[in-house]
Amino acid sequence: MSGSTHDTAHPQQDHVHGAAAKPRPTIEELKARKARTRQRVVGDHETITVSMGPQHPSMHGVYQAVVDLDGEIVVRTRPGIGNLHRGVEKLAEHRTYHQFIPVTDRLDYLSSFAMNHGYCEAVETLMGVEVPARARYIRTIAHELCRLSNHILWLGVHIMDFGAQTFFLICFRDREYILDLFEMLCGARLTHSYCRIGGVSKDLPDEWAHRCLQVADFLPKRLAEYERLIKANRIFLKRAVGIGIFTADDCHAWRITGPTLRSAGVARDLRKDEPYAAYDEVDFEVAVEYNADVYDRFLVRMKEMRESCSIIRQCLENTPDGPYLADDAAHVLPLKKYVLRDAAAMVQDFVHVFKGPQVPKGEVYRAIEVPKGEMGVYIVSDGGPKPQRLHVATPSFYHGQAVPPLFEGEMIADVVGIFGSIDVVLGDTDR
Amino acid sequence: MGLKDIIKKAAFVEIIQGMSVTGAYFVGPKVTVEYPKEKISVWPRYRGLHALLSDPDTGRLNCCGCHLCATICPSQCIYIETSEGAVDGRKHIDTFDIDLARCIFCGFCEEVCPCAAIVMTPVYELATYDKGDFYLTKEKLLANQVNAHKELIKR
Amino acid sequence: MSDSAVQFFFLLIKAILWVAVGVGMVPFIIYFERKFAGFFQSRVGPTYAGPWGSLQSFGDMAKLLSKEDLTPDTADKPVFRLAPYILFVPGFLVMALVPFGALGKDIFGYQVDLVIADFDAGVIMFLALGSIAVYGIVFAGWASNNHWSLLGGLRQGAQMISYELSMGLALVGVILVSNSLNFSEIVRGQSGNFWHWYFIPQIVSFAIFFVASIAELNRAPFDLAEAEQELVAGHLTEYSGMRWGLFQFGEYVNMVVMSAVIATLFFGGYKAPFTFLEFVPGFMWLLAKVLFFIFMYMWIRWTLPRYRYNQLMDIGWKIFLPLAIANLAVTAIIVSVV
Amino acid sequence: MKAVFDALEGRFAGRLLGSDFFRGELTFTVAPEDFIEVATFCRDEPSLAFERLDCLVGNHFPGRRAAPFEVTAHLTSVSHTTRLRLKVTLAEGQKMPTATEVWPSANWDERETWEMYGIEFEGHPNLIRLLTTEDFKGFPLRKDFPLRGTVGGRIRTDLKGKI
Repeated sequence: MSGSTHDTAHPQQDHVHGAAAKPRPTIEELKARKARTRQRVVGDHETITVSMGPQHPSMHGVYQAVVDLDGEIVVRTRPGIGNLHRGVEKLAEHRTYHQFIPVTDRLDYLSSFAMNHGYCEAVETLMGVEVPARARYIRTIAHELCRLSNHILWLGVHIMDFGAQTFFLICFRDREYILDLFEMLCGARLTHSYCRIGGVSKDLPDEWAHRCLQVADFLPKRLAEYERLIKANRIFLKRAVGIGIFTADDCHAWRITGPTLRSAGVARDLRKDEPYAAYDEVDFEVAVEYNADVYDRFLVRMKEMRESCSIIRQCLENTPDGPYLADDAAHVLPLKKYVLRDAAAMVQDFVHVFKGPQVPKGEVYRAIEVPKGEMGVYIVSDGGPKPQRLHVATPSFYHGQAVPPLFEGEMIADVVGIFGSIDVVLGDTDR
Repeated sequence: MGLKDIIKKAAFVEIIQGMSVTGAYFVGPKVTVEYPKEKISVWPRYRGLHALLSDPDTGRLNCCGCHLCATICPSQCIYIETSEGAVDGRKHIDTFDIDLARCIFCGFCEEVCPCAAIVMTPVYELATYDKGDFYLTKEKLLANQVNAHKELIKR
Repeated sequence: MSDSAVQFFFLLIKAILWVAVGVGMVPFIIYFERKFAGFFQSRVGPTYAGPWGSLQSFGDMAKLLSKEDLTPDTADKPVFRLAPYILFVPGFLVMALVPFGALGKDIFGYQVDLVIADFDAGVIMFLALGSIAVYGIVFAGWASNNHWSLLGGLRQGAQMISYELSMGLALVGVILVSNSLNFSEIVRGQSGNFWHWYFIPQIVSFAIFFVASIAELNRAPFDLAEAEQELVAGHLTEYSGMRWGLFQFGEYVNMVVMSAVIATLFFGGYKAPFTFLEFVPGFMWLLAKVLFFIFMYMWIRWTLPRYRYNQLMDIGWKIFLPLAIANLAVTAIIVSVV
Repeated sequence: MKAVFDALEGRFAGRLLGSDFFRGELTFTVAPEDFIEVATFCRDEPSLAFERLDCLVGNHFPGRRAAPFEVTAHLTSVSHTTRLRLKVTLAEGQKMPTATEVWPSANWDERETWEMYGIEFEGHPNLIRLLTTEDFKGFPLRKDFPLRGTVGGRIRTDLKGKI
């Protein structure tokens, strides 16, 4: 299904605007291109050192890249992180499984539902909780909305890195529609805390499905507008095509996942490869491009956004009725409406809050496809109500690490573009 | 590059296309909400400032002093002190303080509360000049119940 | 009153008026830039200061004046302080060359030239002054003693060198057609309806000149020296308060002047687009054209991303320079044959 | 999963210290000195092809006296969509060979594991603190490290020119 890629036939690429389908390069060609860039830094260089970040206006968050420049060419990069380190893993060891959910919001605060979801999937795997069908569909919808909002924000910031400031604001304008949906759904716009172990915390409100459908129908039009604005623009093409090449082998070696990996021609998408939630019940295509450069990462994300809209539409049509939280007294925090009426549920509530859920001994590693890449959650349980060890292998951590080979031999002006294209959020990096 | 492409490039086709988009925004409707003058209304589920509910008939606090909210709170921002000995056999809530500076508005307190006492209201204007204002006492929380959503009170 | 005394008196009035209009326009252009930036992004822009926020620039000015003026300890202080002035003085000097009405116009019975300096080598003067302005930015970049500023200054220097050339060569086409280096003469050559203006025979020149003027004005998509996303603020990184304000001011003055020059060279200057519209004073037409080009600059700035440094040089040397030379050759042949 | 189990059992029969299967996930325990060999085999053997190291984490079990530390590597095969967990247990002060030669992405993981647990990785190119400040004392993810408190974090002026 996935993996080896450069040999599988791929359908004629559907370019809405702009140039016709580009010829697909072989992996050797890509490597040669990358080698040409690296060639620039061979030998001795007289350099000046500048510090991009943590206060640089275009560094995404408090990332620091100390860059040695020969003229405008980057010779060496020394990345530095940790300015946003909050010790999430230590916190997890002192919180019950339920209490940790709001903390996961703060990992990647631009796609916090995805973080909730990844954590809950891992905990459910550990506990063996069966999630009801309705909850799985709601999770899928919310996750795709989250992906849309993340990618739209990414797009705005990324194009702004190239100097087009209008893009940033129009992307923010359209992200509002999705945030409004989230606000209606769970009461928060940014830190959702919507997922629960065994389902979701609230059912879809009235009218929500209708509004969500409207957004899913309306966003592709906006995407077409974005593409009219930027996709064929000669300046953007010049700035993006052939820049920041990272081949599939490099991506694996540096654990680069998500759209960046897919832009290198690897059809790896955990939604297909290790389906979770309702992804095995919806029909969607994995967006793949083959040039492994900044422009193809843009194309991959544009395609993904369209796919997300289609997934949302399918899920809204097929959402089954039924409970949205598993009926599992040992592991699930009961719903408020039952707590208020039912003595057993109230006891369950007290037990879960004061004692925590009953968890088997063991360890699980569960990875899901969050908007930025693959997020893995590793939980070691010693049978207590709190994890013995919890590690979140967030995509941005590894993306931030791969910066030196990505920047090598590129120009200082492209550094921001490349850094934007791999989509790093510092809350995700520093944890 | 064919002749067509060269002509397209020389005529700045794609740049004019892009400028037509911004040009359409120029004349089109604006999306700005001029915040202090006009305010957006939030959805009923909005997780804003907390409120403590009391019984509309008797005026008695709904809270039963079970400490569930204080225990589940991931940022440990709720402080409750209770004492026994009220006339009707219920615990008396001496203090019920929420430190907003610590609160992360996750809504867990509302979710676990077994007697529908603590709710979150759609009040979102929390900025203040004095840090002390972030420390909400029982009286302040009770006073905020007028902002609570009607359905929550009925429940 | 003797004629020369009257002419001197008029010269004073013209100089003061022209400068006053130019300078007086700048706060409003800055206001419109911000307002239009809002409109292009489907926002409303500034709304608070004055009606529709129109006094925003004056508020900014008050803020900038009251801010502390920092000079870095390691900066080359005299040069650091000098740099903003170098940027905007040439702009004012070019203003003197741009005619805003016919020569020898009859006002109160006196023959008055509606241009401050009817200078025969006006175009040369304009190019020379344009190249001086870049020193402001290069000095600022050097004197700040900051890596970002230095890179910005270097970029601006290189950019200016590569664009001055094609700009000058593009202008030669106009000079050939009009047979003069004098701005007033060039405008007179465009008499008649709008199809007599030089932007039609010299469309290639116009395109090159317009793009090069964006680069010369240091605006997006060629604002490489400032390049917020790459170089923090380029040559402006260490500037604060009103000294920074002077840079901004200089850039907008240059924008007014450059728009006036484009209008004069390619769009008939103070001439009306149709002869029957000539009852409207020439000054108004010039102003309208200037505003139109300023609007175009804004539209472009708020739409397009930025070029990379080496790509900009590529365009300057590999596309515009050959194109300008080809245009020059074609124009020369046509002019000599016809 | 079965294929992975068989391949590893076949190759390293005597040297695998143990295996575990829980919730569909396979875990092998290996000795620290064998870790690099097993990891390289997992990466290079075409039938396994674990191209990617998903994460490398440390763990601390104060209850286990002899070998309280544990380093766990999660391997992922993109082409076969399989996962494998390799586990190494270490005594206090025992060194672990670095995996940066096998997967470059192990670099920051190992730095993090070192700063959080004090597990030293032999041959690591740049084993310095990653997430905490340079003057941080102690290993914060060890179980005996308190949750609250202040360590380090003062603004450094003596590092000028060194970073």
